[in-house]
Amino acid sequence: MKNKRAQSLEDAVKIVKDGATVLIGGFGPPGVPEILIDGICDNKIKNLTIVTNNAGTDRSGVARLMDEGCVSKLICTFPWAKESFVFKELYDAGKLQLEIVPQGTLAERMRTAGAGLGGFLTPTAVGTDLAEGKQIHKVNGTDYILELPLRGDVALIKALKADKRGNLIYNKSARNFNPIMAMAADQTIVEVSEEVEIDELDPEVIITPSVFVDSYFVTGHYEVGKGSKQT
Amino acid sequence: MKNKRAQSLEDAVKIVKDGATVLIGGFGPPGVPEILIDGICDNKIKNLTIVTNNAGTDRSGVARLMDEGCVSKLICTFPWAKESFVFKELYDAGKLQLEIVPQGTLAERMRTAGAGLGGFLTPTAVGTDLAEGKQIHKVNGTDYILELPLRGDVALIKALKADKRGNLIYNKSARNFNPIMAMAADQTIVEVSEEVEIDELDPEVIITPSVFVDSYFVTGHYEVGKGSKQT
Amino acid sequence: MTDRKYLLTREQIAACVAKDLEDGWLVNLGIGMPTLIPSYIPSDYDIMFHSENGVVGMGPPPLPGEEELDLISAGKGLVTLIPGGAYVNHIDSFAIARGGRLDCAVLGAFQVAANGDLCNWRLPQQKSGSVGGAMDIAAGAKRVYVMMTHTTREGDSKIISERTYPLTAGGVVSKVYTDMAIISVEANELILEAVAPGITPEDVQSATGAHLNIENSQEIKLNL
Amino acid sequence: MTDRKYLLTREQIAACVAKDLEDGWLVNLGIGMPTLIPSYIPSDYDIMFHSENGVVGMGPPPLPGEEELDLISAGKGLVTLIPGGAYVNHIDSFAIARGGRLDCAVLGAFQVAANGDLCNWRLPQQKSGSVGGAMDIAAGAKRVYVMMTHTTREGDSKIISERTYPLTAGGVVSKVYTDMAIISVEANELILEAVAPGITPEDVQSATGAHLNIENSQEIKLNL
Repeated sequence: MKNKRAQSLEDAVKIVKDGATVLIGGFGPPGVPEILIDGICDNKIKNLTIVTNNAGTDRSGVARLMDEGCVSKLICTFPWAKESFVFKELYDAGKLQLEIVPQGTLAERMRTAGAGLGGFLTPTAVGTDLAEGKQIHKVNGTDYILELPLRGDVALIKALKADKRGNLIYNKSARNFNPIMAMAADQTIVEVSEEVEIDELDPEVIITPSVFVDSYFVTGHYEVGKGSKQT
Repeated sequence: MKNKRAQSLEDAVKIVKDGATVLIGGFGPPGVPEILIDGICDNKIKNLTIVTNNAGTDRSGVARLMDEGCVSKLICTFPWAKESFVFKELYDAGKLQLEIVPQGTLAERMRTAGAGLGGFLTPTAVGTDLAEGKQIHKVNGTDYILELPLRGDVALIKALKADKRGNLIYNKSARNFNPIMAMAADQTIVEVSEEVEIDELDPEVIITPSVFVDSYFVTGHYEVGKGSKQT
Repeated sequence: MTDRKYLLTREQIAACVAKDLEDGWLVNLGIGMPTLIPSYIPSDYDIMFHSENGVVGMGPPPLPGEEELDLISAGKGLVTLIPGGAYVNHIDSFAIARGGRLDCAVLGAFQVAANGDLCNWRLPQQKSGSVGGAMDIAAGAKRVYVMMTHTTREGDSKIISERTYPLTAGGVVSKVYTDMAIISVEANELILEAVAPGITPEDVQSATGAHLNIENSQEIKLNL
Repeated sequence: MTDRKYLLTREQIAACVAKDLEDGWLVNLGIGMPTLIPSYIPSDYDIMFHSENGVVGMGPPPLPGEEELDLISAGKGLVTLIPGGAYVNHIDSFAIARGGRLDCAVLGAFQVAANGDLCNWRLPQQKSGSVGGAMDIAAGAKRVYVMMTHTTREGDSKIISERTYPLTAGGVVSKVYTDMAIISVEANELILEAVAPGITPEDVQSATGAHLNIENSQEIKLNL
């Protein structure tokens, strides 16, 4: 059996190269693979296109990645939040490209890529600025936007546990985009707190089957993003 | 809290009316809600369009439904199997319309309906007889077929357990189409062997959340389809 | 401008919305003002709250000592899960939102037009906005209720004949709850359903940038 | 027609395919002949089998007394789950199949054309066919290997210049394993890789309805 466990953080993130499109899990702090992100920062990777829901919290996680100059473009749903001040500084200074995608459409575009489909028709955003330049198709008298697949070179995701084959389970609302992104990239790297034996995860409760996981890095402890609030 | 538990089999299936489009879970015998189907047979419902993977096994389940003259059209993926002799008799006698859909496309068409989308582009069946009459769209130089949503008036599905809110878990490969069909119909009726208290299913392992379940009928025992083979 | 002392508080508006949510509904609450609603739901009602980040059956904030940092709302505050709730991934969460499973979504807004157009994701002077799940939820919910102040801080009406702000979803709003009134959006007109105590239907009309049918308006009954 | 005593058995063909499956692959096996393959995989290899009905990590048939009626293969026989296997729904199962996660699919066929066209779901004289997951799997797998007899019972070649049967997926087959030979489908030609013992490359060419490049063909080494 292939050993998917990365021997070091450096080892885990070394396939992330300059210019890559990187899907990063999380919604707010839960589910953001902050340790993997730190590894990329340490490698001084440049010119990444990052696909993730938020634009970072405080100066950690995705915010750190931008702060250290690793990111040239951000594809996200909700960039303007108080805690995303690093993004705001860079965007206002013209140092970051931004593409806003509705949240359901963002998730569906990645799933479409993962499922080998060519696109989908959605009622979301019809008639809005976010439909500009997109094809409209009428089905049974209703207008839909044709949305195209969004694939990553790499997905960085966070899970609660991995078994030694690479099957994953998640924790509460930290699940969010992670299982979808796992399907939608050429290489999926997972940050997990714990590795368990191959029989310890019930096959009925596995959320991400091992076939979507290329490697995982075991942190030894589960930590929610440093930006988590208690309110 | 709404009580979704049907008080009788008759009560469970009474919303299935003549002429309805009915999604029926299962792949081979596992996951076929045979008891709900028996209830529909007993009600002498006519003219149903049935969407299900197989064309019935022996004379039970979907085969019984056809045998009793309840079905006018079958949408499925794999009708020609030895055990589907009831279907063959009726089809050869011109008593049944048939629409063949590739299996991944069938699943995806139902999910598309459940997800409120208008269609999807698939590479499956491009250039084949099953693409006849369908629109072709080119995306990045590749041809895809535009497939449209497939929605049921009713979904009849089978699960292992329901909690009192209607959350579901399944058993092994009896999961198959059931969670997808649960999302894709105006009314979803579930056949379950056991009802458990509202706290007994871990929220991390629920496969179908209660919001997709309209009612469930508790059989008191879990039985795989009568057509199951031991080989 | 109307005397501010007669305007409803945010809590009073929330209570008005809560009164119109029906037992058994699945409801999505937008960030901001709508998050006040759960406190005003009758305790014998079973209303489930959906949070776009994959929480089906979102409960109130945790008690001290019971915080779970991985369980948050769309607004990123810590929450709980009710008994019988479930976690889903983003695809299934938006299948719920887009697929017509939400009986109601209560959202904030910058503008609502007489035809039900909703504008709540970007101000015209901004280079960009934060759409989040608003466009999906607004397009997919069975009913979209809006909860907002009746006018901007500058006194401009947020309810107008035709929208001037960037669109979130077209023709989706069916009811608007403001600090002055409750207004239904019908196919051909805006109906003034009820007005805050101390405010007249004419006051509401004059603070509104679209024609209102004020014939049958009631006074809002406040219990708080 | 070739002397039948030199034709490979179904088991021998299965052993030939098994030899070409690589350690670590995720493989989908079609119903019929391909289900013989797992017995010939080296025991120290980790090859996972995917079954379209939502089984990731399908294992061999159960031991007597350990049958689970709810755990079946695509061919509807009872199977088991290997340690570290998982159950998924039909959407995720076909995301695996269509999304390029299958390193290889081994399918039966009625015809394979020189350009890699696969025909395996319906005979031309039939009013209808049983497609199952074949079109999705054939369109999505990284490699499609075909396992079949070289000719029909009537002696017609199943490998031909241009298909005459209804198409399953266009240009997808990369390798064909028959009871006479192993043939690779390259961009511009069919390459005869190996022939069964006792059969000559010329025998294979004469039983084949398309031109073969027979220059470098080997003899198949059989261990059984």
